[in-house]
Amino acid sequence: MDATAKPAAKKKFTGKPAGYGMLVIFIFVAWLIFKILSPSNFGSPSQMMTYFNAGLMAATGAVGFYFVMVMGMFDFSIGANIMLSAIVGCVFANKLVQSNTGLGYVGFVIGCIVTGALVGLCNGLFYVKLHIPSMIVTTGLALIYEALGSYFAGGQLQTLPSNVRGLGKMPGNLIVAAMAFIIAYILLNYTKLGTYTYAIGSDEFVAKNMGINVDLYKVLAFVISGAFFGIEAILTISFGSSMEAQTGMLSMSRNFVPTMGCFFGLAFRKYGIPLPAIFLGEFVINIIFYGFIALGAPTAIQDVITGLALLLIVAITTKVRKGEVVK
Amino acid sequence: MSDEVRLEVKNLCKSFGITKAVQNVSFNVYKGTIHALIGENGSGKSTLTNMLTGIYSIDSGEFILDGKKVNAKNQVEANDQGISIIVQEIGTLSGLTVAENIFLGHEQRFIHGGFKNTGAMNREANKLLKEFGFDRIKAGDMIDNYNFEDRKLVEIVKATYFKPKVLVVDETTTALSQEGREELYKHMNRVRDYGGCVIFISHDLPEVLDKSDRITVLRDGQYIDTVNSADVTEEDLRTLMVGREMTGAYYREDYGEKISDQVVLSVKDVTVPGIISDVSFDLHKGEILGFGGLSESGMHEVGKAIFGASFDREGSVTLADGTQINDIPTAIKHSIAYTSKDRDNESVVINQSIKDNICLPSLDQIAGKSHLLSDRKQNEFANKYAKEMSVKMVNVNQFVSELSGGNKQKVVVARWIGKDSDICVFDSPTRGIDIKVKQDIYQLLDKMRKQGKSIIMISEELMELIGMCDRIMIMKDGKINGEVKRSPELSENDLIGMMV
Amino acid sequence: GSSAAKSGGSSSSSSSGSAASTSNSGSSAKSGDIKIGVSIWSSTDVLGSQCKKIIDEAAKALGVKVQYVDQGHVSEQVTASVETLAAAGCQGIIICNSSDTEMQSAIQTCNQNKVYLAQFFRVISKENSPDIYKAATDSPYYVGAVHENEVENGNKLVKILLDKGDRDIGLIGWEQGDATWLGRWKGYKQGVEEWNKKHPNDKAKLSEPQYAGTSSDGGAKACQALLQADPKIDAIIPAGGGGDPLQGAIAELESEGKTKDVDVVSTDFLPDLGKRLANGSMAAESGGHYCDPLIAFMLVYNAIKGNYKDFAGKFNDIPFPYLYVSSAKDYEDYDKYFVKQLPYTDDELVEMSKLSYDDLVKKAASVSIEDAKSRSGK
Amino acid sequence: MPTKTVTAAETDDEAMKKASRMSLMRTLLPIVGLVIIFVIFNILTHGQMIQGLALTFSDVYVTLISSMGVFFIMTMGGLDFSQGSILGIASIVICALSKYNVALAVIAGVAAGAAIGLINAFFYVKRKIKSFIVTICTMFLFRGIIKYLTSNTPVAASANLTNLYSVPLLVTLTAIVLIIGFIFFRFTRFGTDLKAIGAGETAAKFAGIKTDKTKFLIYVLAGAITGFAAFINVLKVGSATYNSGSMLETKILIALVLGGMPISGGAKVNFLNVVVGSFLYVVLNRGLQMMGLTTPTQQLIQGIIFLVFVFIFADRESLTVIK
Ligand SMILES: Nc1ncnc2c1ncn2[C@@H]1O[C@H](COP(=O)(O)OP(=O)(O)OP(=O)(O)O)[C@@H](O)[C@H]1O
Ligand SMILES: Nc1ncnc2c1ncn2[C@@H]1O[C@H](COP(=O)(O)OP(=O)(O)OP(=O)(O)O)[C@@H](O)[C@H]1O
Ligand SMILES: [Mg+2]
Ligand SMILES: [Mg+2]
Repeated sequence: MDATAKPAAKKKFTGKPAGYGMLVIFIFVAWLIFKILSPSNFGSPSQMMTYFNAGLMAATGAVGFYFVMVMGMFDFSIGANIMLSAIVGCVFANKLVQSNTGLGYVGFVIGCIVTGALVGLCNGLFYVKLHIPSMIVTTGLALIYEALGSYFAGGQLQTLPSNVRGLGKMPGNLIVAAMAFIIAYILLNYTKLGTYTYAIGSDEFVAKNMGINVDLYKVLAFVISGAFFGIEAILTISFGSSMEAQTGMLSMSRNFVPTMGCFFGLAFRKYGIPLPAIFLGEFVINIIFYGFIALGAPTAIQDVITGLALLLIVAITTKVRKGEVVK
Repeated sequence: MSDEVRLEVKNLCKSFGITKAVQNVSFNVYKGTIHALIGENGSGKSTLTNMLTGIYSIDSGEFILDGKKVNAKNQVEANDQGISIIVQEIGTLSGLTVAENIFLGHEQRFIHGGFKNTGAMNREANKLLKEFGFDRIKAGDMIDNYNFEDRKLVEIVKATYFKPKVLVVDETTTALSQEGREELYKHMNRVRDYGGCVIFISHDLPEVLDKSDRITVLRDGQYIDTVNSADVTEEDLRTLMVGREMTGAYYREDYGEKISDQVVLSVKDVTVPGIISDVSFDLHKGEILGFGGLSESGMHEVGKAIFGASFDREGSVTLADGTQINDIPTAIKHSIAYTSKDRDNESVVINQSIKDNICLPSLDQIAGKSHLLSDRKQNEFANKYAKEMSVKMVNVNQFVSELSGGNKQKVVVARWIGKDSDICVFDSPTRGIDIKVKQDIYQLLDKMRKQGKSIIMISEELMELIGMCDRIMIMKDGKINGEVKRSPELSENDLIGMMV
Repeated sequence: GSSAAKSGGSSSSSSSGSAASTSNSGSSAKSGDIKIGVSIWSSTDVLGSQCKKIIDEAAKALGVKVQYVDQGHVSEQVTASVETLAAAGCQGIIICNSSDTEMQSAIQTCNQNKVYLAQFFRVISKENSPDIYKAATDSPYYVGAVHENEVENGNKLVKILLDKGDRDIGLIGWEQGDATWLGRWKGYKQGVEEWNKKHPNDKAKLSEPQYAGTSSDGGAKACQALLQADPKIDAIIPAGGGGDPLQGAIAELESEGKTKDVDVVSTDFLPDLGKRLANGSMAAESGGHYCDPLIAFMLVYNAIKGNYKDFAGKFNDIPFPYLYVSSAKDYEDYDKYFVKQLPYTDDELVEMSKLSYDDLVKKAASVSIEDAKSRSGK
Repeated sequence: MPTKTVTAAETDDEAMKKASRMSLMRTLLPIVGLVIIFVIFNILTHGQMIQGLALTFSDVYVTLISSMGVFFIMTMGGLDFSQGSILGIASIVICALSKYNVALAVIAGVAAGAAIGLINAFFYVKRKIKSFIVTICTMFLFRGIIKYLTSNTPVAASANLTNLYSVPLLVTLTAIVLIIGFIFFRFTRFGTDLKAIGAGETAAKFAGIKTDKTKFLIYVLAGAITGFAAFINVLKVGSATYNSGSMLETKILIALVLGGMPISGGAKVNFLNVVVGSFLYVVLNRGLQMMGLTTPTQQLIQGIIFLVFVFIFADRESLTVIK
């Protein structure tokens, strides 16, 4: 290795203030542009709240997925997981809601989270035991989860009973998202799991030599990620009220929004605020999205915006280091 | 130095497939000693210590520490049993804070009810850093904010804060600057002073003689002897290691030959911001020009700058015919060769075959007019130069990752001989290589010189510079601080004066 | 599973899976060798599995093998599905394509492999794709198209809203460029234009469509976006997409407390539609189209048997009516005769297969709740 | 870096021979797998697959061609998830221009693909963002543009173009592209350079390979190749809709991995990966569809077979760390 790797620590405007500063500027600039262009139907405080809410679902999944991404792994079964978890949760809710109203929520929430975690466990175990790259193993498993979802749903629209939909709107969704965020935050910063996550992401070999049970923590990361996608499933089906089984890899279209949220987290990791950046990043994208809607732009623009905004923000926050090998 | 045995190595064996890396090795390490472990490359030193620290499993035999059998499965368990290690490579993990690195695997004491008390951990780490005299390193900072040397200091803290009974230092010094080494020695002595022992692995025999109390010599995985440092000379050690007297010339033997007036390469006002500034010199035909200095003096960057591999380089590198060298392809096209100090990352494509590695810069030439390559043409080419360098291999399709360090170096040299380079920049050509292969390389350099090739040799080993070079430039703080001519009277001290 | 389906019992979740295996192995003496392929966007979503159920039932009744390929309306997969089915030895194929141009390749494949082809839910547009229309007309294997008049459907739905006094209508489509959606959209626009011409002082307005995909959260988000951009919206049309977008849109309106202020019409049926029509969260719905592939199936079946002939030089365009439901009472009947049970019994299906071409067309045109009710009464 | 004895090299002789036998096995195994799977499906479908060979393999052209571009990218250790969107955009361009002139349309399609490749290359090479992130973003971005362009109606190709359709033409075009690709990869320095970059980029640079330039060009090239695949796609399909090409990237990834391609690229890739993988993918997919199973069952089996195949075929030994 080269001893001339990096010059000694230098102090500059870095760390949390810089990160938050940058995000607040993104939010403000996005808001300002559309407020000027479309003052009448954009950007009031209550509307801003709506925009923020719109990003909550994906952000919630993304904070869990962050553990997997930091370790350098990937997951193509996100969409299938959300779909399957939502369907199972919904089936539970429908079964239990008849007997007792309170149990509807319990069955629903537990159904979603446990299914999500089980899917994660499955991902993790297959990945670790078969020694196949995670990207590949989860693609194969996504096909299987889709099939399972389809068997479960049996060609019927899985509709959440109307008295179990409180988590789809304010303040229910905010509470769920906040709890998810806090749990992820604690796991990342206040348990050894967080340290090990970064350790494994940094160098698996060294981590192993340090006595970290790398396989165990990788599986754990998948379980956590899966459970958080279970939470995303709760928010998603509560918001939309129903879920349909998709096959033919169609569920993969749900993969990308949480993945992109995670990219935000990775980009702002160096400022020490990966998890808040996921939420605020999704917020920025939604501001821009609703801004265009307010201007009367076609919805097709949504994907364009998401892709472009993310690409630019990642480009802005990535420092080009000469000679660095990027794959 | 006491007579109390701290660590007993008993009948230790370890094989990798058919390679018997360690065969029935037994010796004792005494309380309060620095115990050096020496031997040629591949003699089994690292394998032995890796078994001690749980990185490798033990085939048979045992380590007995203070009467108790050591059975660690990883470094953390080893730590718990009183053993720690500082390795040559980076042993800290980026993305973690300094404190997290120090306590990696030992977080438990800061965890209450499942929650990690980061504040307490940082305070504890800061306290340790202060005790060790590394105040400028802050526990809460990301380790990434620190350079290689500082990260090594963090490793010293990590490995010794809990007062281990046995500390292993495996070839760490070659990667450190003089100051870094001094720090390390200080803490090795500290371990000795509180009654622990240090197993010290190094290829630098003067260093071994100077720092250690006792020395165990391994050869081909077998135990040869254990001696007291006070009783032996460097020559004795060398003989023990190689198992025979070294014959033939080691360095080149001529003195007083006149350097040609013909300048083949002229370096003018080369500056690489933050690393070197205003370096100017001429390279003559048929000369070996040495560059010496401390690791961080910028001398390694000089090689890169000539090869067109530096970023943000200013100034000019010009060939005799006026060609400017600004990038690697141009350098190669104009017959400049370069071997990096960072062999595995920059010199060889480690996960590729010997054939590809040798052929890479010469592909156009091998393809010829048709621009088509064939396995036959490439095999012929690779075989020719691999044989010329007597690379030890099964065939040229073997992956370089499976070669020993010395053979990797031979592959790199074979590549450039194949390219018939006239100007060769060798950065640390003998780094981590044992005496036998070193001798081969010195003979080769001498031969090339005689053929009229010009060589720049960058090295941290002053003896080889003195032994091989027509002229030596000493670098300090990114500048050329002095120049000496070849002479039999030249001593290391003459050069060290200019370095520090 | 098969007995449940036969007896018209509840659409239990396992029936779709096992019905297929039954139909594959089911062998009737007279037509055991007939194999009909179904190229469908999805045989597992709500509308798709309804279609599958009725086709499986007909196949069982007639002793025909059916084989499904799901193509997700991805153009290249649509054309590939026809090839797969032809390669698998189907003598006839019914297809729900996503754009006219895919039919060019489909017709070509079928001509080359002598496989009969009928469209369902879709028809090649004579105006927009004259070449393809001609290819279909010329083809001796292109049997025809059974389809709803989407433009008319759109027009009707928008009229219902305008008559209820709604003037600011938000549109939710499912995917850009989908043929069915484009047809309905055209109808909505037509309806509004006609109205505006007649009532220059009381003009109505149609929003730019928001696209929801086929998920309920997509529907909710699209609805939210419409409400955000124009809070004065008084009606919303989730145009389709299998029911989920509609579900989502309604859920969003409920959570915004706008159920009373915003009328909703759509072309997908919801399980709790009756309740919704009663409480006003839905204004009207059109549907029942899942029987449409049955007619296409019958066409192809008869073509294979040689009962219907001479397709070259002809374009059989078979319109299929939508069922409209705009009151709780309407829905009750619909639920009874189209949801709880299939509208045709096995015997009726066998009978249907024996109809002449013209009678089949008439049969198709006559699908209605009343019809099913009266037959069921017998 | 563990450093070891010189003498040990000689004793490693046998082990090396065994290793090279193993690597030959690795190359041949997918081919054997392909043959076995093909035979099995022919038995299960009562020979229908082989009877309708042209139909069975009608899907393979686009997969083969576009996989080749991604194969180059993956050889140098990159990834590309924007292939589906490239196919979509290029298909739209080709359809739209086919009214005027077929040759122009094809050239423009290839150029459109190359242009997207260029954008990928810019952010990846010049801005040093992971290829994975860049291409997921551009996939999204261009899918949006495709949807926008097809909002009102799918873009149909003119008869000029679709009339050209014939199986021999597709076979010929695909074969030409593949043979050119193969020759360049196997018999010029192009292939060696790519493998070297994949195996160790820094070292490749120090051996005189213009790594950045090569990486840049390969992304553009892969875009252009998929642009050409779009021509084949349009020939077959006749139009471009909002979801033309969607999931192509996943298909390609699955195909290449089935073909035994190590996902991190490097020295052990083999051009055969492209061919065997694409055929395996198509046979598997079509075979299951032809067996007439229900969709979920089909998919369940597909998932399991896929995992089993990868487990057997994937070269995991060269991967020290599997991510
Ligand atoms: N992981 C391994 N797999 C196979 N063989 C190994 C492995 N590690 C070491 N060896 C073999 O064991 C022998 C001893 O190697 P070891 O690394 O212990 O030598 P060393 O004395 O530390 O050498 P150096 O001075 O170069 O560090 C070598 O010949 C090498 O071939
Ligand atoms: N990980 C490994 N797996 C298999 N064989 C290995 C491994 N590491 C080393 N070897 C074998 O061990 C032998 C010695 O390797 P090693 O690195 O110890 O040599 P070395 O003594 O350092 O060489 P040199 O003296 O030239 O520097 C090599 O021939 C190599 O084939
Ligand atoms: Mg060693
Ligand atoms: Mg060595």
